[in-house]
Amino acid sequence: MTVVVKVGGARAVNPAGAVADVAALVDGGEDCVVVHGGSTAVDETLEELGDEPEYVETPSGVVGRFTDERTMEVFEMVLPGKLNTDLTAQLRANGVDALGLSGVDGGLLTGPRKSAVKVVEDGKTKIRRGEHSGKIESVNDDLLESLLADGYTPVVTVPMVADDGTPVNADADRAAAAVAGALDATLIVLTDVPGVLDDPDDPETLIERATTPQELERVESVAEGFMGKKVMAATEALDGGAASVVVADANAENPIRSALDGGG
Amino acid sequence: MTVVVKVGGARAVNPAGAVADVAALVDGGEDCVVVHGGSTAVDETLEELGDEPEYVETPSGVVGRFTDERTMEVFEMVLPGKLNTDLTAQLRANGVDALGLSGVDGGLLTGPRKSAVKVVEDGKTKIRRGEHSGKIESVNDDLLESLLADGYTPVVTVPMVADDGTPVNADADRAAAAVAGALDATLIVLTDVPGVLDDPDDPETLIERATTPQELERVESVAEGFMGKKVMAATEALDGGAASVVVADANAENPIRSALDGGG
Amino acid sequence: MANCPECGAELSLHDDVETGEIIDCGTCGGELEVVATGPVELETAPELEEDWGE
Amino acid sequence: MANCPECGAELSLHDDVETGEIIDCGTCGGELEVVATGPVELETAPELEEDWGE
Ligand SMILES: [Zn+2]
Ligand SMILES: [Zn+2]
Repeated sequence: MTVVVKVGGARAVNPAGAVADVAALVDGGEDCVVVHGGSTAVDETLEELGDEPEYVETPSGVVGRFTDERTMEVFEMVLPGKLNTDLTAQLRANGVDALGLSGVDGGLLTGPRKSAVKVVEDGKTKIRRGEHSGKIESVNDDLLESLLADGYTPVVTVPMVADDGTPVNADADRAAAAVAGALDATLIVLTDVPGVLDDPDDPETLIERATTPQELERVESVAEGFMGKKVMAATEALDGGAASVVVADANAENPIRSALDGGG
Repeated sequence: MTVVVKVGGARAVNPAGAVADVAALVDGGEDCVVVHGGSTAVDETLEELGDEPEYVETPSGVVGRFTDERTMEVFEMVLPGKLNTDLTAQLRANGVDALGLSGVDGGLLTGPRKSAVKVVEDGKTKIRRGEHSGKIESVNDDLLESLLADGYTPVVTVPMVADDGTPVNADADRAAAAVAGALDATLIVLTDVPGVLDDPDDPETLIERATTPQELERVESVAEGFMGKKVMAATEALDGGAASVVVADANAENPIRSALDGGG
Repeated sequence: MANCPECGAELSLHDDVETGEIIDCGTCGGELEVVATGPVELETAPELEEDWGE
Repeated sequence: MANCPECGAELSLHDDVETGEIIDCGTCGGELEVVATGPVELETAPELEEDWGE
């Protein structure tokens, strides 16, 4: 069974536990693919460069990044550049034969481009053009399987490459879901939120694991905001063929191994 | 015969001709590996971030970049991040199944780290520590050969990964030389300088091609400065097993195909 | 004033209408994009999924 | 004043000697690194190739 591990880009998440766990799994003969994001680091670098990250609201109230050409450039610098290189090196230093790939490399993550978004500004609905994002519809699973067969641990990040050949922004949780679906893998989503709480104020009501779309329906009905995106990604992973999905606490001691053991 | 094409990072070099040529070669069934640098773009981004690129002089008069931790971070952002992603996408848009890799990925380019340099400052020789560079001693040719066999065109850049696990700066010309040597390939170094001139003031004295270390000796004896680095890389490529080395004008119409045809 | 490119109905527009703005046709319900102002030109708005990146 | 860690010879140093500076021993020819000043401490300098990156 292949394991796809989504590690966060969020600052609060310490990757050391995840790195050690991936090393232990790979050492035990497990095929692993690591997927990471890093949206907050993109914002930080934009600000260091004197640019302002832009977020827009869609008519249904979803807030998302507006990725113009400059933002896309910084996105490439931070995700496949700094974060992917550093995570790959960190895994290698832990004995994993890690190999970093963005969705552009070998056409790993492809799909239609979205070059315009509907946004709500001052109560008006408008069309904003010049958006660089896309929707992952296809994963080059041959590439991942062949690298896994040769003993490598792929370290995957966004951008994806759109049908028009442009590298574009795509959500890393959904990239992880697409990869897990394509490989019939178990998806472990590490986050600093320990899971989905049936009652948001009561940690005892944690819903740990969903292995069917039906179980996820209950999770979806309680998930909100940030976790809503994780749940949507989980749904897509299961729909796409993933064996199971666990959303787990990245800051636990052995986050991946506990998640695989059912700890959540 | 595999062809390794080194494309410049220098601003004056337009990659479009090289991209079209690589596409034509790959379309004709040739195995190609593209290697690129991008040092000037690193300096530009450092300056945009408010940092000053630092160059030091060694006791023998060689001027080179001092790569501290911050510079290394920006190096990763620019080379494997922005430039590699864009070049890979550009090749893909031209029908090449390109796949970007840094020297860190899969341990592609490895060797000892250099964490200190001898520099001359105010007439004194000093040791500066905190340098992040290294010397490529080994190329994971299995990885490149297996990707080539699967139909991919690897797009390789630095950093390399040092023996201590750290991503470090390495010269891209010498990376291309190491790759060409490891693959017994023909190395084509594209540059905005058309070749090595026997008499620097007379373009008619162009030395176009060297296929043996002996021929290169003559080239070495006339090459200076920037071209000296290219010649050193060429020597290393031939010593390492490359079939031949051509230094060619990047701005020619079909720079790679003319170089292969002996045009230089 | 402008006409709906879908059904031909006449639409009355606010004075502060902006290029890029989306307007619903009251007659046919079509989503229309303001592609020019002064004079106002309308086109059928592209269908865009609500999707987002990282 | 300091002694060469290689051959023991006494070296006379300039007043403006700096940490990190490389000094050649006039007696044995060894390359010495100033690792501290006030008082000056010398160590055999590491051998460093002249190599450079991108
Ligand atoms: Zn209408
Ligand atoms: Zn001595």
